[in-house]
Amino acid sequence: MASAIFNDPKTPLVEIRNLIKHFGHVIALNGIDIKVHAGEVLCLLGDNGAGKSTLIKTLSGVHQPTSGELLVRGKPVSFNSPRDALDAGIATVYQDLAMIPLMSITRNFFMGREPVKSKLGFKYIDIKHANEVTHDEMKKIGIDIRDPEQAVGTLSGGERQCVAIARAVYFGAQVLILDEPTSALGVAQTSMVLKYINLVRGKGLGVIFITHNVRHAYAVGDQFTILNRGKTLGTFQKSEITTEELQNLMAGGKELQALSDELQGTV
Amino acid sequence: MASAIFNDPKTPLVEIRNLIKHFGHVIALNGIDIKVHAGEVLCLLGDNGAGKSTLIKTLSGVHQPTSGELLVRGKPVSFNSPRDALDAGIATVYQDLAMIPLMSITRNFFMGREPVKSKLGFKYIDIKHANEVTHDEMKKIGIDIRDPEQAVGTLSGGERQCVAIARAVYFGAQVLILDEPTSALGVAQTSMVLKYINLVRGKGLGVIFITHNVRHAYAVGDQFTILNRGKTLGTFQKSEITTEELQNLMAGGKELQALSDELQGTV
Amino acid sequence: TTKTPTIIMVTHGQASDPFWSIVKNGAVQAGKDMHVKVQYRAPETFDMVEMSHLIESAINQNPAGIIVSDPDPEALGPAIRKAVAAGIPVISINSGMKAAKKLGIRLHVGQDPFIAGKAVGERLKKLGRKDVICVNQEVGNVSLDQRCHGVAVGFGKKVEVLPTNTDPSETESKIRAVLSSKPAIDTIVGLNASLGGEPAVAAVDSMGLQNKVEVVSFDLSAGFLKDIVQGKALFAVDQQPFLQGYLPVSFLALNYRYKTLPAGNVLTGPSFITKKDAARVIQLSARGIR
Amino acid sequence: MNSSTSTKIENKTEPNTQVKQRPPQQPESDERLKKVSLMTTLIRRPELGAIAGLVLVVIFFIIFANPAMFTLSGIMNVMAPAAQLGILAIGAALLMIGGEFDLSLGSMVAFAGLIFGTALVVLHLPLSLALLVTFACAIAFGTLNAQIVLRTGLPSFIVTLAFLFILRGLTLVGLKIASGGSTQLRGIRGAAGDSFLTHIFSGNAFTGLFSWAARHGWIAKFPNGTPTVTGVPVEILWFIGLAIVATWILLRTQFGNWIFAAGGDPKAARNSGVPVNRVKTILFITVALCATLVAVLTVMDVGSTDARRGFQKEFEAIIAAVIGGCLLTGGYGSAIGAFFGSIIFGMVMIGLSYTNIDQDWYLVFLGGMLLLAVIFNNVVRKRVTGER
Amino acid sequence: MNSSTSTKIENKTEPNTQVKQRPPQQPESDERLKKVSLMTTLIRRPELGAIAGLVLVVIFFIIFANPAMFTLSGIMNVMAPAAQLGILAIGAALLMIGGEFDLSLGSMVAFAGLIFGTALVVLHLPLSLALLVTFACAIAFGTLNAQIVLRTGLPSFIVTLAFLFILRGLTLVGLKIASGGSTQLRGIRGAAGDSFLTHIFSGNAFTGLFSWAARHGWIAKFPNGTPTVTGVPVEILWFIGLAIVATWILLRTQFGNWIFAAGGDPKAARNSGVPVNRVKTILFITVALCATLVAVLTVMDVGSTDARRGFQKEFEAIIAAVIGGCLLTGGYGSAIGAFFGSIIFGMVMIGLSYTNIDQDWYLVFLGGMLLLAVIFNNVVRKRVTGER
Ligand SMILES: Nc1ncnc2c1ncn2[C@@H]1O[C@H](COP(=O)(O)OP(=O)(O)OP(=O)(O)O)[C@@H](O)[C@H]1O
Ligand SMILES: Nc1ncnc2c1ncn2[C@@H]1O[C@H](COP(=O)(O)OP(=O)(O)OP(=O)(O)O)[C@@H](O)[C@H]1O
Ligand SMILES: [Mg+2]
Ligand SMILES: [Mg+2]
Repeated sequence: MASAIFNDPKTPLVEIRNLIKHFGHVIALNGIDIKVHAGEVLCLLGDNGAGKSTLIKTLSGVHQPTSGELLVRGKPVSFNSPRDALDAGIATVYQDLAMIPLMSITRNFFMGREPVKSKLGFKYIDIKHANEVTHDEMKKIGIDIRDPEQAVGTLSGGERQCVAIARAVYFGAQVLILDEPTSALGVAQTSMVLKYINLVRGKGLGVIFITHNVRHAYAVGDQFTILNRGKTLGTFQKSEITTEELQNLMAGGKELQALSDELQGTV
Repeated sequence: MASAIFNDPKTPLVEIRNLIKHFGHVIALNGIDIKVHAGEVLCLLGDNGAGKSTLIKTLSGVHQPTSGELLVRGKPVSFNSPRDALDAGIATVYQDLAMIPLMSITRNFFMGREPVKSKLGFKYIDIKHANEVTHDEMKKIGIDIRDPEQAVGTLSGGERQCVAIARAVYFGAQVLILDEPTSALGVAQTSMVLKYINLVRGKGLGVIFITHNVRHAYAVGDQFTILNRGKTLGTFQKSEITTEELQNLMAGGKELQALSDELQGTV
Repeated sequence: TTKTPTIIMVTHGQASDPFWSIVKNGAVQAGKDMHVKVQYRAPETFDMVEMSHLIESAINQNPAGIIVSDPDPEALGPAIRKAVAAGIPVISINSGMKAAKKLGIRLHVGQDPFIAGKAVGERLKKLGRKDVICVNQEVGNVSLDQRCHGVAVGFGKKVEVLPTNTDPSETESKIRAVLSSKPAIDTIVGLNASLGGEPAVAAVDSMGLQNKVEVVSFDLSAGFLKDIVQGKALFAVDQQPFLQGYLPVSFLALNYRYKTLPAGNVLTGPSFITKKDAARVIQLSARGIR
Repeated sequence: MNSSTSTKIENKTEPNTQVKQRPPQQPESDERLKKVSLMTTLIRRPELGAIAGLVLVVIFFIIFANPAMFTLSGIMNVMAPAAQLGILAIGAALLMIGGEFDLSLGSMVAFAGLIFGTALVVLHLPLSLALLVTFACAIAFGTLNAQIVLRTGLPSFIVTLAFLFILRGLTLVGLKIASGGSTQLRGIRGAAGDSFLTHIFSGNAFTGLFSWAARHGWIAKFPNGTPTVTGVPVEILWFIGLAIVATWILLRTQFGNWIFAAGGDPKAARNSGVPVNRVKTILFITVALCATLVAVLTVMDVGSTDARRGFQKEFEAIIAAVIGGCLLTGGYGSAIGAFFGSIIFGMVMIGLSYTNIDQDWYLVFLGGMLLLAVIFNNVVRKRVTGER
Repeated sequence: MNSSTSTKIENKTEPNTQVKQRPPQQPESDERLKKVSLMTTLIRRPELGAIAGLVLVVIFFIIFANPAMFTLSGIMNVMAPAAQLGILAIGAALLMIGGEFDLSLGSMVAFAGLIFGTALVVLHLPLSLALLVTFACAIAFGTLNAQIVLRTGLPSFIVTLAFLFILRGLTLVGLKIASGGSTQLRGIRGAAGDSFLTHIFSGNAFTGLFSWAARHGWIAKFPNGTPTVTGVPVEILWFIGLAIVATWILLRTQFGNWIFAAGGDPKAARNSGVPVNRVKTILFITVALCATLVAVLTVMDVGSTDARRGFQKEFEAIIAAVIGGCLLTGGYGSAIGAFFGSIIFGMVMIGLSYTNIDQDWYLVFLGGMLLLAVIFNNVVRKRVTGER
């Protein structure tokens, strides 16, 4: 499991400076700055298409920035592949999950980081151990899978998301990035994930947590950065802001409030 | 747009009796009964992997039931393809979206129901009209797309979900099925969707709404059916139950409550 | 014995190849005439490895005789030796005459493609042709390559090989292309009458070069013979494939019954079919006999 | 970092005007888009990418080939085989976009040739009836292919591969029966007679125009006054016509949308109500019809058919479609791309014969040029679109 | 409908025991699973599906073929070509699972044959050095293939297709140079000499065992006393060995997992930290090495090489892999499936010569048997697994 390295708490674990990202003629990010310190949960909030996934994909080496700086523990870095980011201690749960439907749960779980055993000089995967770990980790997050050798493609949406989360968590590094991890989750699984975020924060890791649910964000977040159409609308400390203000800050927050009243429910 | 047919309000628009569905040796549904009347919103709640998606996929002709009965307006039917269900007036937003990444937004929007114009006996798609409709419908749901001819694959997760919802809504029939439509949506888009559900209910359509968010469910639902490991735990009228009870009924609901208190937030 | 003996023929030419289909027709006809069962086997492309497997499978069935074409004596040698060792009489046809004796083959029927090519080259030289191209529809098929090689040797000058395929219109286009970019060319040699010769005639015709460029071809086809009759083509080289099929089967049948075999090789070609005798064979050619 | 708050911004459709770098010039513009020229938009179309490859190949031949290649007769000479390949390639491209392969199409050319020839020469049917029988066979066979693929759920690659062998074999057997022992069936042109239909499927079009032009000395002619090119071979017209129709269907019709959908993700398409099976069946039939058309065109052209017609054309057709930008995985591509892909392939195939390069190098040259053309096409497209 | 409430049920891991139909027999069992027999579990493995096809083909030949086919020498006769194809098919299967094609592998057989032959016959290198040079060439070429595919982002189908032509062409040119004008290079067996290495790459293994068995009259022998089968051809041992190693790698090693990942979804694999490019490069090299191995085996066996060696073997290899259950789209398949696929294909290919069926029907027969074998395999698998 993750072993947190404690460095100067004033240097952010990860810092992004004036990040710009274009896709062809589409401007997805237009000058973004964020900082994540050790033991801190940064919540990224924002409308659909605001650029949250693009931002964290740039941070985890999937996309290369068009311009801007990326600093890990104060040192400028440039990631050419997700492998580089993983090696720098950044583990990510992608919104589109990075799962291979035809492969088994276990094989997906350990993809890229297979537990290798060696006998007579031959290295091979310790399948039994891997299956056990997978089953246990899934159970921890609240999913009792039938068979770890089952193809991921046959899992339900939420079960699949749990595999992705359990995987990132199991291999958790110094910075954990979660892109809408709770969106497809049931109530039980959601509470597990939030609990876990709280736990790793306690261990001194940095967490970037993307969600549309202000309540989830407020429950675990220390800071809140709001993205809108590729730009930051500002970063707020938890002490500076209430759930209601946060809700209002997000586009449509007021409408939802109004609707909630109108429908006599609490949305 | 949808023209609701008003039939005897006592006959359910859609009824499922003792539905069983196996995948090979996996038992996904093990005897399910539900009813949806005109002008009613049925919320399907339940844990990850409970069988919600399987249930509605059987209802919309994607899967054939292993055994059990399906009645539309009181008449037993059997759907061999999603086309049959569409023809019977059942429109569905699937959790896995049924979108084709390489095709443009407009083409995805109108897939299977292209607006055909005829000139000199040649029938062709009215692309200009289609683009306009797509742009407008997306705007209605709160997404200002750059270019309707853009490939769906380049959209963000939430934007993609909005295309699927806008599509089902635009072609909305008598029964609208929404499988976790709000999971990837921003606050603004979520409120749009909930508003819309309220609206179609008013028009006399039946709605089946799957969600993990009890608040969303309670805001628009008339009835709540809870699924657990392929079986129904019961169906409740809105009058019979409060949000808190509903939350508790769902697996992990209590944990979430406890967590929320522990973290001094309102999850 | 009352049991009808089986004779297996293994060649390197597909059953759909115009030349080899005539060989096969001859063999089948001989089988009927001599009251023996004939099996014709060939790999679907020029493939010596598979051909040696086919010979081995023939040996396993212990036939009254095996007939092989032998374009690569080194590759097929071991399999042929095995047949000989198993006591099965072997006759080679078409190619491999030189190696026959060494391998224990009893007799060769036909003509080496190289020798046939050389004869064509010499004849073209005698006719005073200046610049020759050789249209090869299956480059890499050693026996076809040897025909071109033979033409060059007999002609005594470099003969360019034009690689084409079995599509007649494509071949025609390529020939037109060569003719228009290299005006010096005055003779086209087709390695097969229908796949090379006929398209060449069509190309020459369409370019209005009838008086300048002559076309000759190996083997016969009804269309090409007609071209010869009409003076559009000069001659065809015949090695009587029907005989290459018919004779060895009848020899082996006789050998099976009466232990008789000719003492020397049988040459079936090359003979040149020109305007004066082309008309006679058109009908036979259309039926896959000539 | 601007961590100051600005609680005013609530309406997402109102852009943050203070920080905007490019003021909107018209109400429609969006600050999230860079401006691009019309040129770029054009070149971004997948079908036009193949043009870059074609340009490269043409430039190569202009430099290295005999100028005869780019005379009128040279161009017709290159275009005729390109057109025959192209008709197949367009069919193959449609089917590939629809997510399937038909490896039996080359054998279908031979088989259709046999049916057509037999109908005319052996059964002595009139041309119109012979055509009817041949095309009916194609429809039946396309349906068979589709049914087996759809019912068994086997990959079309393997099913049609089986038919590649089966049809080729049946052609050989049939030819031997029809011709009495030969692998070639002759005399078809004679049996076809001379009618309106003959001119649709063989010969040249616009002959009047060409001889008129020759009379005026605008195009080359033989000493006897007839033009060296007497007209446009009909296959070229068929080729161009088919490319236009297929492009229109793909881009502008409902069926076209269904083709993309069926190939892009058959499950998603089915869920959206696209009759995927019907679409695929029609596409298999279309390919069989294209193969039959090529069979009729070539048989009428050379007057005979043989057992090796259309040999390996299935691969050439797929190559042409892929050069033209079709994805092997389905769901993406264009008919006009296949059009240019066929011309590239046809030109490279014939072109070497116009150069002084030793013909032994033919295959090296063919492969090298193909590789260059697709790489160039790719590089140009990436440069222009800014993809990476 | 039970719309009565039951607020007790909160813990999802506690099953609703009242309505459960099958009480759990052991703590591990799950009411959401039907019980299946070990048999079913076995047959559900993709690799074992191909066995059904093989059984069908064997039954066919037992009925229709000369019994000589199933004697020891008949079986060796069938297995030898199957083994040569199979070595290629296993390489092709690994690459296909990894999401790429190599259409140049047939030409690579010819090219490697040329290099090997030239090294021995023209350059007079010792066998060990000639092998080294040949395999080094294969590694270099596999790397080249991979680099072009990965750097340009072009589909490997089209890149390796270009090399199909290029290598075939280079082989022709090279052979003409090496042999002085012919397209055939002879005398390789003689030049190879007789050493330890010779026996690894040619001839038969276990010859002692076989002649001992023949002496005891347990296996058939020629009149002169030598056994009709002198041993197991080495290619069969290579084939079996390779199938075992490849299966082990696929199912049990990290690299195997990466192959599936790279082919299943390269983007997802990359995002999870799998070095996709490295994996694909190694696979391209593996295929080139397999082709080279076949080249060496056949060249040592027959003693000569020519320009047509390995012609169309790339397609046969892909067919065998697909019969064995590999998906053309990558990410799924098995080496052991390719193993059985090759035997099916090899048996059908050579089997006709043991029957009385006319050679003209060969292709019809080949296609029909392939189709039957895959359909049968499919039907059996679906029946057993309950898929639909
Ligand atoms: N094709 C399939 N093959 C085997 N098992 C399947 C298949 N499809 C679904 N299942 C199983 O059936 C169960 C129900 O899946 P379903 O997708 O209906 O769950 P769900 O209630 O929609 O969950 P979620 O809220 O996570 O979307 C899951 O455990 C899943 O693993
Ligand atoms: N590859 C791409 N090509 C073109 N445009 C892209 C690409 N990827 C993303 N975009 C665009 O960039 C914008 C930002 O997308 P992104 O996925 O980062 O949004 P998001 O904030 O994660 O939204 P959501 O909450 O819906 O997931 C979107 O408008 C999207 O259309
Ligand atoms: Mg996102
Ligand atoms: Mg679901």
